[in-house]
Amino acid sequence: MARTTFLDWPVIRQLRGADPTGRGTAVTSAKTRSTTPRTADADGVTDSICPYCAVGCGQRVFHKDGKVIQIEGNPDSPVSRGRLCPKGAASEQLANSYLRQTKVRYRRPYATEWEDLELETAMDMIADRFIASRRKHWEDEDEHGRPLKRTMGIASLGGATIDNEENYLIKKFFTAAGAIQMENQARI
Amino acid sequence: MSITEFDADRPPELPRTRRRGRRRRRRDLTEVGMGDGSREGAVVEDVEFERAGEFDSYYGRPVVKAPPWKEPIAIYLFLGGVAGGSGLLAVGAQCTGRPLLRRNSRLLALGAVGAGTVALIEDLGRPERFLNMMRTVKVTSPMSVGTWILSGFATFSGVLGAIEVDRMTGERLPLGALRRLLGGLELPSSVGQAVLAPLLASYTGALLGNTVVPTWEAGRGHLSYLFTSSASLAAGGAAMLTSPVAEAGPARLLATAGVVGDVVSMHLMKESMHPLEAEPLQTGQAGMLLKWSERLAIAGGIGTLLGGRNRYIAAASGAALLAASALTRFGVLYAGLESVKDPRRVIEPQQARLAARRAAGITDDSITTAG
Amino acid sequence: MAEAHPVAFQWVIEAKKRGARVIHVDPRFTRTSANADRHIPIRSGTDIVLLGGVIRHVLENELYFKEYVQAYTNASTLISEEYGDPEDLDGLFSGYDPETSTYDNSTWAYAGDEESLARGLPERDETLQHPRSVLQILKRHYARYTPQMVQDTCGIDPEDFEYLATSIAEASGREKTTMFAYALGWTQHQGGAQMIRTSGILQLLMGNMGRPGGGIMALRGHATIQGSTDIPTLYHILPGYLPMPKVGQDDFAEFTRAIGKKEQKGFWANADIYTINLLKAWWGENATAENDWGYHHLPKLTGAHGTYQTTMRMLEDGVDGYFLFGQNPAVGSANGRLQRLGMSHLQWMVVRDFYMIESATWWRDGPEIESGELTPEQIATEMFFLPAANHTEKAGSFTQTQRMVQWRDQAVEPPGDAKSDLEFMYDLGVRIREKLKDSTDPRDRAILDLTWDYPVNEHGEPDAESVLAEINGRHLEGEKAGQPLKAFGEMKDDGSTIGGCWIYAGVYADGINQARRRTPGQDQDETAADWGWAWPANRRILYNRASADPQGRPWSEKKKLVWWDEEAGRWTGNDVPDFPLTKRPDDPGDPRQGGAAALSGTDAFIMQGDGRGWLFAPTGMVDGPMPTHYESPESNIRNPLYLQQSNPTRVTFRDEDNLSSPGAMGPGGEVYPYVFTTYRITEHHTAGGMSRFLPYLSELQPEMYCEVSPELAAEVGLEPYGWATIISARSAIEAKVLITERMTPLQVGDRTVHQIGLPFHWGQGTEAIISGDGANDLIGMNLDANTQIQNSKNNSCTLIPGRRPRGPERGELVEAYRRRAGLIPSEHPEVDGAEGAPGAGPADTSVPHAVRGPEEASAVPSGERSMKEMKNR
Amino acid sequence: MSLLAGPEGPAASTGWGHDHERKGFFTDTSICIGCKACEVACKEWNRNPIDGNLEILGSSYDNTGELGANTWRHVAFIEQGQERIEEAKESGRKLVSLGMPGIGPKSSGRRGATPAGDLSSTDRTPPDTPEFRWLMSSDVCKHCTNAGCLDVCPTGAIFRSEFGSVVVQEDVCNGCGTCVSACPFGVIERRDDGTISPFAHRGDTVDRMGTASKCTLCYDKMVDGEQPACSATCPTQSIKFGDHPDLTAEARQRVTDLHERGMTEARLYGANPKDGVGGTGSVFLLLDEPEVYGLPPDPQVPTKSLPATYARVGVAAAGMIAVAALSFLGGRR
Repeated sequence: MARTTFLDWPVIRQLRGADPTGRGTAVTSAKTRSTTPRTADADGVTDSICPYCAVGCGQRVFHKDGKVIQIEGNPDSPVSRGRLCPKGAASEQLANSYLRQTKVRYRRPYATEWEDLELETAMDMIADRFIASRRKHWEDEDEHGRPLKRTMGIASLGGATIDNEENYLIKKFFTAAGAIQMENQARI
Repeated sequence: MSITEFDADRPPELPRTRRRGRRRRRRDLTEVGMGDGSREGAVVEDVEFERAGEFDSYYGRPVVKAPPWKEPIAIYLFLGGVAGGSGLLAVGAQCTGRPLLRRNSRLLALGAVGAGTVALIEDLGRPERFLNMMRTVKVTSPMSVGTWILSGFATFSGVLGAIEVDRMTGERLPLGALRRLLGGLELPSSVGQAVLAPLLASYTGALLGNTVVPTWEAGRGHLSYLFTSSASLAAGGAAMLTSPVAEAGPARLLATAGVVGDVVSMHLMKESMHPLEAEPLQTGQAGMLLKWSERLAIAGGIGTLLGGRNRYIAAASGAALLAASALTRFGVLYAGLESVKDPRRVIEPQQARLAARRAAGITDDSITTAG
Repeated sequence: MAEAHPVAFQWVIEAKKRGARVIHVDPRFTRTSANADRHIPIRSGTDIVLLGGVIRHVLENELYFKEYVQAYTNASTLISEEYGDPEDLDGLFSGYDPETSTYDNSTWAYAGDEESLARGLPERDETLQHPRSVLQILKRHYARYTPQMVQDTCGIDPEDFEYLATSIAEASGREKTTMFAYALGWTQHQGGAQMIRTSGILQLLMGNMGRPGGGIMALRGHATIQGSTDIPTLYHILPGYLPMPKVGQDDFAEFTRAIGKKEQKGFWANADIYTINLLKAWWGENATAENDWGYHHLPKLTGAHGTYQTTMRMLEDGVDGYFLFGQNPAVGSANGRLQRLGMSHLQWMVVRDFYMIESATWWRDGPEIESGELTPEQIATEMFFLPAANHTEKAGSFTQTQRMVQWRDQAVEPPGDAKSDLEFMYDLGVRIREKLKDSTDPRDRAILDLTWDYPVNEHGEPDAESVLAEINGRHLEGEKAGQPLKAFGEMKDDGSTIGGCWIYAGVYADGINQARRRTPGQDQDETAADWGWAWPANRRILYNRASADPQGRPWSEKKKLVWWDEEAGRWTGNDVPDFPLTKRPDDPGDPRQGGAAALSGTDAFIMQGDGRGWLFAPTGMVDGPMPTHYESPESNIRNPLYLQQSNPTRVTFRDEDNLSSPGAMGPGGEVYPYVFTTYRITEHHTAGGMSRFLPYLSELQPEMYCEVSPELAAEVGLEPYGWATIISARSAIEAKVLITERMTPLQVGDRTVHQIGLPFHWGQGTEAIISGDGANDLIGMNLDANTQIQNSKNNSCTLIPGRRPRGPERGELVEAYRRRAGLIPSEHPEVDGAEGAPGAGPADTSVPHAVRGPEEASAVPSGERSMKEMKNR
Repeated sequence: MSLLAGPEGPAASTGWGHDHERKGFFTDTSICIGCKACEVACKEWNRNPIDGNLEILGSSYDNTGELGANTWRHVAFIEQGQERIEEAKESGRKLVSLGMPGIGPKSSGRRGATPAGDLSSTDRTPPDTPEFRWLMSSDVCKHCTNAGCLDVCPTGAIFRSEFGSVVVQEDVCNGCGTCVSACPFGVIERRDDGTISPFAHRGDTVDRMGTASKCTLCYDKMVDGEQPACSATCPTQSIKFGDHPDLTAEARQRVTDLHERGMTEARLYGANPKDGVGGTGSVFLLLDEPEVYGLPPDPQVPTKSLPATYARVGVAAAGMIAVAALSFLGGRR
């Protein structure tokens, strides 16, 4: 961008140019003349799918410096043809809302507040509790001696908002662990 | 109010009015379409409507928006008028050899234009960008045109004011070689001031008139007259207040003429308006201010005519006139801001003018078309 | 549809511009109605009468698609002589056991000898005149579903009915098709599965199944709710709609034969292969023919173990730990109060979400804390909140509502501690396996023998594509060893192949992630077969053999999709044919063989044991082979058709917090005189976990509201945009009042029925940008016996002006109304259960809180069509 | 030098060549489903803060209320009964039957009133008038051919872009607010603390503070050949973006189609270059009188009467000089 000179003064441009009334070319600022979309300097665009309902609209995710900076419809999608509903259009905020939680939170029994916890510790604690609850509520057989091989001490809910692969691993592991009480929104 | 038997036992509901400034008002079904767009609850009572209660608007919400102008703008309008009028008095005084009137008027002009400019800047959303006003010259923008008038007038007033201050201090200002230059500039500045002064007083009529604010828009044809009249009486009043009666004769005449012009143009303006457009000038806070403005103007005018040669009566009358002018500006500003709140003031006059054009055989200029 | 699936609605608008007629049947006038040709307001819960009326209309006036019905449905099939219809048994089908409130469906069977039945060849009368033929039974069954009955039951005037019935009849046939789109407005009833069945019958009669522009569209509400049913995080099924084994099913062969026998027609004959491939995928080398492929590792069901049964179990301290994966039951599940109280009985709970949802904070700011009933100091539940990665922060696939699997690439790394559920589950599994590695306890074998070795990246994130590859399956032996399966037809029963979900076989064909295909729609025909991948076999319309006539020719040029190409000797068309590719239309089928070979050239419904679309369902539904109308348990209207008021198989739970109004069956019903129905709105998503934390969405619908008609508002004295308190037998909530003509009072007999609309997106808490009372707190845990899904759409309440009381008085208000309705005796309000309260629904006294009713459903939840398991007795 | 845009179009008369066809919106409210995706997509792209109190506003499903500093797309919701619908059909029919072909005036006086010499077709009660309807309409800046805001802007902050749109340069505007009062549609507004919800981006700084703000037709997307966020996201393409001549042609065809189907309530808003703002860049297909949607029935750009207004300024100034001169002449005696 050249340094601003007297000739850039819009009044002069009004007098010299094709816009004597000062309502167009004469009054643009340098910033305006160099306007680019804010996605222009994105590090990349990733194809994605809207996470809300089951229509499965195509999304394009623009990201920069490891952060999502814009999400818009993918015109290539034969399902949605680039269009999004208000929720889909708000997906960027879903990722970047100021209320987004990024730290593990832990609440001890009978405590009145949350406290911080290392993810590593939390995972270990959960694994311990999983094993203990599984044992405690294990049912080898029913009252007629028929095999049950299950635990009723652990339950889960959710799956409709996460991925097929994630559901698969949950189903696989929970079933192997005998934790049959797993459910998702399809039942609700 | 909806009440349950448990209402008494629960804490009062905390209003969630954390939003500062503009507040949206909830309306209920009975209000919907009533068109009472006021947020403070001003009621339009004396206007009859064919189908009251079924007036078409979007939930009574305003169609147009009021500019974000607050009191400083009224102060600016007032001071600009005082400055313009004083500038004219100063020129006249210079030509007719009234040194005190000249000096006081020049200083008044400078002071008023300076303070007015401060008020104007104060009202900007981004005051630090005030100088952007000088980026362009736009004839389509009364604000732009006015800015150039204002800056020109302020420059001349500055020169003349400096000369007067220098004279008052017995040429003791450390001006050096500039003093000669200043002296040489006195005549051209005086001429410039004479040319720009009335424009400074009257362009504000276009500033307000060249809007879609219903009451101002409807007053387009009269606001300049009203404002020059108001400026005249204010400047006359200011001179009567500050200058000896002996030299203030022209000021008294100017003030008297201003009072007549003010009262007449205000009435003509109201009469030319659709009743809905005139109404904000007559009711509510603005109506009250304008009523007092008229009273003070007439009182000041009578005082000027009858007792203008008495120093005390002159001063009192001058003060009354200044107050009247200020009230006029506040009143007109408030009336305009009020007038946007009720969408009827926009829609009804527009419907009427559309119908009138159609009746006159002009049928091709509607924004709504069948194809 | 415009409300909850706006982007899908673009196709409706498009169709409308081309001349399609759009009719919207809904208790409320919604954004969908605003863009429909006509909105028909209906009394919630009476859809079977409306659709039954249309069925009667098309049968009586011979408007059904005769050739289609003749060839592709079981209209000609004769039913057992023992079958008794509700028309003769006053609302009950034959086989009802009042002791258990269940049906023995043996009397609903096809007529014929056992051998022929097993091979899908029941007795038939091709003239359709036999009194025991399905068509004649259907005719008799719906004979009383007249326009007058529709008016007296649904509150729909005959002119509207005529318009609807005529529109459907005129827009069906060779040249045209009619489509039904539904969502939870059908599912969430006690009897909801049968509502969807009714539309299935109608669509079969009109020849609208398997054809372009036809069908029944389940508009599902979560990104992969379809996928989470296919690859289920559900208690009752295994991947690919294979059932979970039940107690006593200890013989592997018997288990798979119960799903599908080798000699039966159609593709369920290979159920054993699908099961072996699944088990082999899970237990790898440890799954062998000798140990029945690890079958005995599988836990066994003893009844329904749905989310509501689990809630009741929590309340009895029978559950220690609870995982939430992106779900907010404190707001989103029925009877929110019991949900939260259930959580307070847990030992520990893991919440995985983006935001501090109400299910994570109920212990500090939930309604029970507000009321003073509970304090954090009393609650022992240990809470873990683990931040989750969102859809841009992980790669994976969603299966959308039309069974299309679409892959998402990862855009960025998740922030802070946020992790994908894939990494969470994998990591948890690794840790548990590590902790158990020295265990000799046989019960730990199933965990330790599991294949659990997915490649991870430098962040510890498992490779989602490797999981997808396992789901797809691969060859283990032979020259193709290591290669992904191309189709489920490649699956073997000898352990030489694996496949985690047989219907997904092919999604990773040729080692290519088919779900990631993104050929732009504009570069393809309207089938867009090269975008994503639809199960099964990338087929976009199921049963599309029916888009051609019995001879294999398209029904019409306009509606052609799949047809027989005589020259090539194969089926071809614009979609992947849903039929054995080279089976001629005139192939009689070989009944001596099972499976695909047994199908005749016109057996278009290839998953059914008789190859036909089922007008009459001899199995699969626990509450009757044909839909019949029952009133909702809380309804204040007597069933106009039968003495039997409500669905006799309905499931409920006995709890003082799960009481029901007796409705028309007791004097107390009038205490709750209005109907309320819950729904979504465009601006929010389910329980609000993904919308109430976003400023842009919160602003658009900031407050909980109820929608009432001007008439009801006048009756109750409500002020526009003021407050109202809605009281059901379960709870009381407050909402802003939207008085609108979009709600229509309906005249049903001599009664005016007022319906109240309640969006269910709000919940009480302090973390979200907007909060409000939750509509689900008003709803009881009363379930459909087929699906174990709760009735959210038709419940009773009363309505008073003003806000609800705070503190303990909220509960007292609810109690006061319960007492008035006789749900609890006035002398001791703390009575356990609703003893003697009429209409509270059947309850099993022997097992407190246990579900009463049949074993869990075989039908797929949410009314999924078609992939039913076959249970030929 | 004309105060208003000439016939060659607004872009040409502001110094741009003819490189770009004038761009605009055609908002067909007959297929709007009121989903508000346009509002969200607009705010998301432009990073506009929310401006509500997070309270139900009391206008059906509309809780953003109106266009303003932060809401550049606004969806109106109007619930109407049968009588009202018939009146709308009637007033739409009159638009066809009265006035010049294609472009006619709206009906006279109060709606429902039968003007003298009613030329409307004989069938006055169409058989298919529904009992109720729910109108939805996404409003936006009109990008007028003769734009009041642009004309009165003293700083040159508002300019006519090469696409014919009217755009505020945030870096130039000093927030004088004059434009706000010159918009006949009540679109532009100054973004102040008072217009922003306290629930907006917590901790974030808000752009455009203290300056006038409104729809830019996504100028920053258009320079890259992309379409605005709202039209891109609109599920049913109720909002269409494109070349202005094409859009108006399409709009006219759509009205004709709807009239043929008996929807005589359909009419265009802003498609007439002879109207008070010279036609708008954003053309709307409405199903009732404009005021029902909160639109002015006869907007006029103030600039149109500015010469007359200036004349008044001159006369008043001259008069003031004259009076002052006379005062001094009189004061001499």
